Amino acid sequence: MYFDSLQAALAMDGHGVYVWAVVAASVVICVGLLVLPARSARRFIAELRVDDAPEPRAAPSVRIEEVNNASGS
Amino acid sequence: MWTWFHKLGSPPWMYRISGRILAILLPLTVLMLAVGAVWGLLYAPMDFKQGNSFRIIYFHVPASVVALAGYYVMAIAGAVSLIWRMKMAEVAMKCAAPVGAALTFLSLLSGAIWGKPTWGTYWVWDARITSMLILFFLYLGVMALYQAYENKEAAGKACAVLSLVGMVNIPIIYKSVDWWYSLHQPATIKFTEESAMHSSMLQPLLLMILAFYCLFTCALLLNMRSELLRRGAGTGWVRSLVGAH
Amino acid sequence: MSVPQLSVSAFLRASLKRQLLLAYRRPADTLNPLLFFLLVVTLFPLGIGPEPAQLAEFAPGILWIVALLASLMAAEGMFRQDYEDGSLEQLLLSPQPLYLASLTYTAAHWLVTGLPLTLLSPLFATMLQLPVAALPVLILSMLLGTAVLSLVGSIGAALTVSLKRGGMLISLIIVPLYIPVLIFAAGAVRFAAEGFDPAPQLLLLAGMLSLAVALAPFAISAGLRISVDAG
Amino acid sequence: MSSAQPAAASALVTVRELGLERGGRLLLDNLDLDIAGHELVLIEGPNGSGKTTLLRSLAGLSRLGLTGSITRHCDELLYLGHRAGIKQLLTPRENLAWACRSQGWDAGAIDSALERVGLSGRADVFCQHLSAGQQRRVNLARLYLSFDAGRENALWLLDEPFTAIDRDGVAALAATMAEQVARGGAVVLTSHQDLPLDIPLRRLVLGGGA
Repeated sequence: MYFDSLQAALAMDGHGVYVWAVVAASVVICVGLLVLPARSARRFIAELRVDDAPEPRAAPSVRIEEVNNASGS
Repeated sequence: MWTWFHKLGSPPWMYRISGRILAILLPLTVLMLAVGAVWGLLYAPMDFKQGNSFRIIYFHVPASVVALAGYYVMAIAGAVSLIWRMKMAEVAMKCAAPVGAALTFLSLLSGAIWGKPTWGTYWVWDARITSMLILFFLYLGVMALYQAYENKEAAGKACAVLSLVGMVNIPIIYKSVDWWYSLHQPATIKFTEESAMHSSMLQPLLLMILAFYCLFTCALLLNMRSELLRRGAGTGWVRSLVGAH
Repeated sequence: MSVPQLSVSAFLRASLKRQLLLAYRRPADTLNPLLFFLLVVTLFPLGIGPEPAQLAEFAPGILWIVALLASLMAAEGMFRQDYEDGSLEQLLLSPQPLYLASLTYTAAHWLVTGLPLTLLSPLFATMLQLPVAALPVLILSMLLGTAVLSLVGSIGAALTVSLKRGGMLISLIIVPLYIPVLIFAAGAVRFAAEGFDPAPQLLLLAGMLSLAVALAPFAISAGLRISVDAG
Repeated sequence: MSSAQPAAASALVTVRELGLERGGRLLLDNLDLDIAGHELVLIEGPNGSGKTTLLRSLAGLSRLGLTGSITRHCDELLYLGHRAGIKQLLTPRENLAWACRSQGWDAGAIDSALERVGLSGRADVFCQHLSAGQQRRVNLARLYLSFDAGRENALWLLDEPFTAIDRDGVAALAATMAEQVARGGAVVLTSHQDLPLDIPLRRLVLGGGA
């Protein structure tokens, strides 16, 4: 290892606070990027199982009629 | 040959395939990130000019590189969704935006923190960091436009157009910022000058860049899976999936 | 049964004339950007201090930042009127090429906002103590730069016209695209003010203009079709 | 719905397996339709059943939530929607002059078109001073300009054309439509009132999805 002790690795002769701050931020963002979508998917599936019956979508109907005389009167 | 292309468009197929890819890629990504970080932080030699603060490069550069690549991925997905009207490409574009924005934010944050020990101030109008800030605005613009439309299909099309316009502009923005930066501080060294790096410093950096690319891919696929579930709520394949869990 | 002789050029001239006629009949839209420019320019000496030397140093940047904001403010409502009264729909249904028709909107917008800003910029420049030597370059950079601002602004306007709160959003999605214009235009004026040769920046501005003229209408047309459809 | 047969010879509009979804509701599913020249089609149905959406899809204005295909082979397309599509700060003459330039109609016919919608006296008044009904009639004047241009394969898409028109206006419009259909044009319209037309008509009744 480049540093001879744990303390030296933490201190990094003065620059440690900045380096470890960046490391912490990176860990937070990387974990967030991987965990958040997975968690929202799991929560969505859980919600889905609760209201299982999908509300029936009204089936659209189209009728085409040939009418030879339009005016009803 | 075209069946996979059309299959690519069907949510259940995509959901299954992405599941299999993630099963392999996710652990690999975590491993690479861990190894690269430890290697760069603890084993790589110190930079004699900047001291240990240079180790921030192992997070700043990969985040910047992948954030920029992420915008191109988003724009190309947008183009595919506009030209071939592929739903899956639109989902990919929508899901790529937040991941890219997060990495751009990490790049900005690490750049700012790096500025303190190196330049004595948290915000330095360095060419790279300024371009990253503009890239961040481009990402936020696409995400804000997506939220603004009620009809999500229209939102997808509008964002595809905007990200394509952004893609055309990115090289112009980067070049103009470089010219602007060189105008004011011609003498100083560039932040991320990798040229003079010794191989023992460079290898962990390349590993970290690869790791961040895989991270982007995993996050994108995870985001897409969640989006596919949400969009396919009423359909059969989601029902069967829910039953199976 | 006459076959349609669609003369595109006549249609484009008629469209441009129509836009200018509308602008003429609604003068506020022409004056607002100019008043905004004057108003904001007067803020800077109050904020920075009246010393000529200091003002002169910031003048190129100030002039161009305010021009950018004025153009952005004017761009927001470019299609809104036509969108609301349904004439944008009729334009989309017309057999005429939308690529060129959308350019008439942008050209009219530039003639109504960009050109007046360019012509009045020497007045604002003297208020900010800009060296007289830099005035011709200022006018040239405004001529080229405001045209690019109008084209890029039209893209933002087309994409946000159907949205209720489009105002704030258009600045977020468009200002980043304005940055290269700001850098080279303000750079050209500063070079001229300091006695250097501004030609490279002006040529780059001209390059940006030709790129924008060629590509922007594709994005504007696509944006209009999406907005009318989503409305 | 008949299976997707090839497009009829003189079809102005060919609709294949059309599906329309708006606001989360499925308005139409798998509709096949050929509209040829000499045809009058009336789209009926309760409010919100997708009449306007279908008409806008036929015009090509609406593509969101559309599955299947709509292809047009007409020389001229006229769409009169809910919004008048005229500029308030222009006079009826200026508005129609622009429409003529856009569609390639003869501008000389503007006066007769305005006269037929009963606006001959108001040709040079700013549209903002006209009533809503009068503004709709300026829009309707476009139909008469298209009729005078007399192009073959003209497709008229009219959304509630009879609203806010007086009795003899309705009669004149109905007569013009009948003649346009007789000449080989296709007219598709939505309407709540029953049509004062005694020519063969195809009625497209949109049901569900309400």
